[in-house]
Amino acid sequence: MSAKYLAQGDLSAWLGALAQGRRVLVPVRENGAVVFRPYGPGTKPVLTRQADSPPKESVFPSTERLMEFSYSKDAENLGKVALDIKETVNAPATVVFGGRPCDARGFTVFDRVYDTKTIRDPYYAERRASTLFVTLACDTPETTCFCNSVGSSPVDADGSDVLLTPVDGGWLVEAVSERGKALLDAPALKDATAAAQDQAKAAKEAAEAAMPPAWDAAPAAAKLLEKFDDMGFWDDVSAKCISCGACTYLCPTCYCFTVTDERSGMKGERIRTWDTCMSFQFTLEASGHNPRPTKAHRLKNRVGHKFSYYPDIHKGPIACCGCGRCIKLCPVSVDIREIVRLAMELPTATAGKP
Amino acid sequence: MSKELRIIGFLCNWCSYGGADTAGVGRFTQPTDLRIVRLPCSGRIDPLFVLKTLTGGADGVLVSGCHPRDCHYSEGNFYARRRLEMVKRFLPVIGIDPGRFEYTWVSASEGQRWQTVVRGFTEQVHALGPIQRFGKDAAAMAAQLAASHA
Amino acid sequence: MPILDELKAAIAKRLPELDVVIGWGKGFDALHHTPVFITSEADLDKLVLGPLSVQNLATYLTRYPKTKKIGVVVKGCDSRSVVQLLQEKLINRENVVVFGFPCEGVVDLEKVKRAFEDQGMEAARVSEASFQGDRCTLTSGGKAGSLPMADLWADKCNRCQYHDAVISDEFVGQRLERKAEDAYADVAAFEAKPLAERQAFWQEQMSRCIRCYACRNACPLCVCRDQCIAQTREPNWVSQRTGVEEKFMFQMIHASHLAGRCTECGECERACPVGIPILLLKRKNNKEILELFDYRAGIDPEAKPPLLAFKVEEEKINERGW
Amino acid sequence: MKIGVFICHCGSNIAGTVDVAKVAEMAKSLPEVAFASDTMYACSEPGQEGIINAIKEKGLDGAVVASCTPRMHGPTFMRTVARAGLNPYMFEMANIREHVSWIGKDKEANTAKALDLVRMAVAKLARNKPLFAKSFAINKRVLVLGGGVAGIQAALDCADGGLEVVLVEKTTTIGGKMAKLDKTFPTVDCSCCILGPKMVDVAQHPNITLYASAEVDEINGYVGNFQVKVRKKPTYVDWKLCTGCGACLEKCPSKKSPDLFNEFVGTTTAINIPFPQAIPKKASIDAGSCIKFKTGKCGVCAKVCPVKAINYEMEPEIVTEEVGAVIAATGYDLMDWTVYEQYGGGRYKDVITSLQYERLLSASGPTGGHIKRPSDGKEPKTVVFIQCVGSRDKSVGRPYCSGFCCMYTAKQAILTKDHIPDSESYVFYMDIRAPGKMYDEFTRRAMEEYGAKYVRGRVSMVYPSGGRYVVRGVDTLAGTQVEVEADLVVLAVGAEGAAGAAHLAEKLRISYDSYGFYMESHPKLKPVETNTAGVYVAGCVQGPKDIPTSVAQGSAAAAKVLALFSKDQLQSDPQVSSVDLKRCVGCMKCAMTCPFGAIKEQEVRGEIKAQVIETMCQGCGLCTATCPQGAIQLQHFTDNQILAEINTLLESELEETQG
Repeated sequence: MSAKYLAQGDLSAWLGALAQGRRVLVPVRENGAVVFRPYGPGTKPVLTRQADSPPKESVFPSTERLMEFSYSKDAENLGKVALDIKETVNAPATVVFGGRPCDARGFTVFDRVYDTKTIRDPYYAERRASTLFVTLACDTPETTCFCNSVGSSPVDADGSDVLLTPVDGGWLVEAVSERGKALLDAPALKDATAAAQDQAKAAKEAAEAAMPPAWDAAPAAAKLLEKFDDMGFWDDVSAKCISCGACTYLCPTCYCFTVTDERSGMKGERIRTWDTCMSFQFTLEASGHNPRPTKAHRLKNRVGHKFSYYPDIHKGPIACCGCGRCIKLCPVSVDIREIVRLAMELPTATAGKP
Repeated sequence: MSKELRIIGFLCNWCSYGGADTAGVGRFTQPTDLRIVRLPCSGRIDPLFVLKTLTGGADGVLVSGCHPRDCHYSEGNFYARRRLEMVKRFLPVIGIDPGRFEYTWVSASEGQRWQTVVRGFTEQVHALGPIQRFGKDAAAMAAQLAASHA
Repeated sequence: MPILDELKAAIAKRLPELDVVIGWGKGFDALHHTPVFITSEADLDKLVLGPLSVQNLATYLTRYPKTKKIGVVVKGCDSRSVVQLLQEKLINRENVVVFGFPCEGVVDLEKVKRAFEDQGMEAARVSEASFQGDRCTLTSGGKAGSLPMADLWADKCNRCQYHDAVISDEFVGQRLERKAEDAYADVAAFEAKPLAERQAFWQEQMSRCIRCYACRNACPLCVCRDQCIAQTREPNWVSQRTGVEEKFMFQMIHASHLAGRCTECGECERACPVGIPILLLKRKNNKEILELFDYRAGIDPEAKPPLLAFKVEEEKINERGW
Repeated sequence: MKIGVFICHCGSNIAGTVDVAKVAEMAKSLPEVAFASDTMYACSEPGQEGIINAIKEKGLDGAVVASCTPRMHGPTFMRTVARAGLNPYMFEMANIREHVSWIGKDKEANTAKALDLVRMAVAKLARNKPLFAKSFAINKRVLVLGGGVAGIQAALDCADGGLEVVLVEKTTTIGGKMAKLDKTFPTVDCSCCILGPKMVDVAQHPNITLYASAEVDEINGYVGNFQVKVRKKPTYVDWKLCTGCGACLEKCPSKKSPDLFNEFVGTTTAINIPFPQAIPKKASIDAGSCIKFKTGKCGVCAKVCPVKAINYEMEPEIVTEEVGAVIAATGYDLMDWTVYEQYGGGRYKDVITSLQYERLLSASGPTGGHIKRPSDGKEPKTVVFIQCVGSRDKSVGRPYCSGFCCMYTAKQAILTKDHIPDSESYVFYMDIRAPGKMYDEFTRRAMEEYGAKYVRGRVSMVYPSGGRYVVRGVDTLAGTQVEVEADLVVLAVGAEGAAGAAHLAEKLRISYDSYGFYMESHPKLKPVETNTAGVYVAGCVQGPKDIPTSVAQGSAAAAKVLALFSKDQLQSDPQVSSVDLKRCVGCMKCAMTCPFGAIKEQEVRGEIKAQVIETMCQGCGLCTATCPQGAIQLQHFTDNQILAEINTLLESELEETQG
């Protein structure tokens, strides 16, 4: 199937068509923040900049019910209580529209964990299967963008189903996956002219050129391991961290969760909620002992996991999509790029080590 | 009175709980909406109990303790008075009618006064009707507002 | 001598007796400053000061052991946090050296973002920014634009009554001696809306919350941090669900625990990555604290927080007659 | 956890308006409930046995009893649960009588409410933990406040029982109201003659320390360990030196001082001993009327005093006493009858109170026992007694009966005839209340033997007419208007709590009613206890009483204290606060608000943490409400327990809206 063209004036027509029988999440502005919300008539998508919250909730909700449970008593013997469990999977058909390449690519980091040959998380996998990404290629980078340093680019289609590239008066619309092709069968989309296709090609090249020079993050894997016991280094780079979870919750690749039973009376639910390794509670053990007692330990884990442990387990890919939200939205501007670079550049202190 | 509403009372053990007992002993009939949580002292009441209860769906919250200067623990109700007044004043900003929360002082001997308080507060809450809950009700309202702005 | 140089000199003078001095340095782009931690004279070069020095560095004071000797550079508003911490004995006066300066104000980066967006410029793509006199000039995506600072100051600066630090061991520059009025008009305006609309407002705003607790952790007075009751099961005030009810419960906890303590530095709201206007809740409490007790937090290190005190006869709390 | 639920019928008290069987049935479906039943009287012997058997047979871990108020039978059932082998704190009560069946008429609504209260109790109990009392030492001394007959009796009984007693009296002598009475009913024996020896006993008892002309400034501490600050008001006479010889009284030139003891009938000297039998028999100066204090000149008393006891420079003195128990016996005062404008509102000299009349009758009184009209000193021939002035009168906010007025009015009518045989007495009354041994016989004697004319009806007005007073009332039995011309009108003024009683109650941390009478722990079963452990009441401080009842209460309170002190140590209530050291951040806000100074700093591995001193903690929970981390929790009333109760109620609401 050849590429299509979407005129700016036809955007809402296409969104309207996509929203038939589906949930379509689009970036909208709310009190200054750009977040993904369900599309409805009159919704004005914000396509000029990266959304503040990535579309992570679409596939990985902040709270997800894993199962419902209820207790019932034996009328003859009240002390005898039976437990009834009902699994709950909620996977509505969804299109995430207007995310950036980094947003869609983030889920490829999830896939290696939640949907593999040996381990399949049904909650994740079913939603992943029911969710399509119509991604908007970037033209100009933001000051915090570094996708090109983590093996990607501003026009990377990895993880997306459809890629939109800005051209005169609209977008060039290209299917990336088989599932994406089905979305292109819409009256709002016209066949793309050769000129439009050329323009798009040029735009992509320009976008890649506009990025700041890439630095190679791959050597960081070994360097970070080397610095594992260099707490002086971690104390320094985490000094300004205030231990909130903004970086991890806004990260398109952070996939950690906690599981809790919330019970009221004779029934309850088991829920899975986002968790953050930046929190003291993340590794707090029931005894009161905490193997990551300080923010330095915790920041070490976040950076180490993304740039060292994950690539090590998964043979290469870095668990960072370079979207820069953790830098841009950090209340105190902790800069993961700087930490990784310092880890690679600074000598490792071994003093005190046997 | 119309259908029962959910009114939760936090009472100190020494004065107001006793006052409610005295009202019972005197057979001073009261509306049945109120459910009483017994606490040692009005000073035990974390203002968050009030906020949690109201945002959790209670239609009204009533706190009653010993009269000022008459606290079984000397000073508990003095602190409570400041904290509870602050809660009452805080409610409007989160969209809850301050009339859904009252705090007052009833001594163990004031059975009749307790009856008056319960009757008065129950009427007041009924006049306001069922509360709009955070979560479901407010979400519908928010959507409605958003639609009207669009 | 420019204020920054005076500041560097003052810090250099005190540095030998201190473990660290916390100030601001250049951030990741032209529109950001970030906290820097100065431990040697060489670090002094990193120091910057200006309308981008938004963070309240007092929040770091309680993150060190009380025995460490810490220097901290404070804006007027930040200095009130220091006073409040002293008042609550959460830091030792003799172990803290406060560097004050006349603060003209800081910008609200949200305002900067929006104002330049209206000129077709993206603040997130800034390449150059300068703040000269009463104008802010920005270059982004090859375009340059300029805006009056009056449109960009943070709200707290427009109503600031404490431009000069209320407490300082070293004060550099000339005191501004300026004082704006603050009649809590924002609170009054919000409360003029119908009740249901106010509730719906929070419902909508909080639905965006990602529960990252940046608001809490940026707050210089939220000293429980790792032990916050929003995250415990003993006691279990908030469930693990991320519904609006739970997320808003935390905001009520925050507001409630700050009643009579909040100095309105606005860090909670500034830190929020999704722009939820949560300072309003604290301002509401402060308005009532002022009315009831004629009290402002973070002014007098010797005062007692009003909710940790009482009067046998309260002048302004009326007994409700039934 | 396995919880048993027991729903009490309380005969028909609860079952009459609550479907108890239904509540028990529905309780069976509640979480953790392994047994539920209804019982006729849970507190009865078979009721308690039923609970014990269920606990043992079903292996229950805790019990909920839904019956009356926990303030009544909480301790009863805690003992029951303990007898079954459980920790007594593994118990909760749902108050479905005082808070449900007695105040609501709608059976359906009552039943729903009762079930809610049971749900709350179950939810709380599921989070209860066994608690264990600690022992602490006590100070076996007792403070008696008030030296009237009740206080005297209490002090003597305690002292005879071997306790050290501190007796504090605010006036310059003990004796109280009884010392002012001429005779007592129904025996008509001399009041001072029967009280006097007891007063002397107080003075001479080695175990009693008497502070007259003193008041309590401050009381701190708790049962077994109270610290009391006693303020000794200056008498300007050094009582250690004063022999009570009376030389100063004779020479004092200021003879127009108000005579407090004689109820302001006549005047006395500025330096004064109230009456011959006063204990302590020491002089004191009324600075308000003393010429030396007013002008700086005079000083006659200092000159005549043979032992040089006069000290015009005397300052108040604060004495601190440590005691383990307090008996409040501060008595009563007459209500301010001048609100009765229709009786002259205090403007007519010959309209007096019954207590003033006692002083006119008394041989030690200002008239030497001769009845003389205050206005002209003439002997009255017609005396009208008006009863219920400030009693049973809602129009002046005094709806209660003062109880003793009927009797003393009868006594005064009899004494009037004794003193002035040719006199006539009229008594206006509402009802005659004489329910005591020989009491009704006594009032009959007043009418039949002494010819007092009893008129059933209220007096509408009293007005002067030609040196006499017209008393206009109604005779409701005859159905006619009555007018009597009287020489003297005696008002039987009702009692109210003594001046300053409310203030003292606040210091004692006990409840009082709007008339200043103190609240007992239970009106029938704990008449001399209060809700503050270690504080007892005796006599009119709790409500109007006659002498025998006051004396009985004095003895009863003393018995309570003796019983309390029969042990060497007391058990502390384990419902105290406890700190989670892992979570405490050491901000010490808890200590800032603790009213008892029961929280101190401690250092744990280099970090400051709060520590509760368990015997000082009184269990108010203020610290728990103050701690932002919830790291200090009041045991038995933890955040989670209260939240469980709240959530249970909100859940039931939720189900309703969903169902």
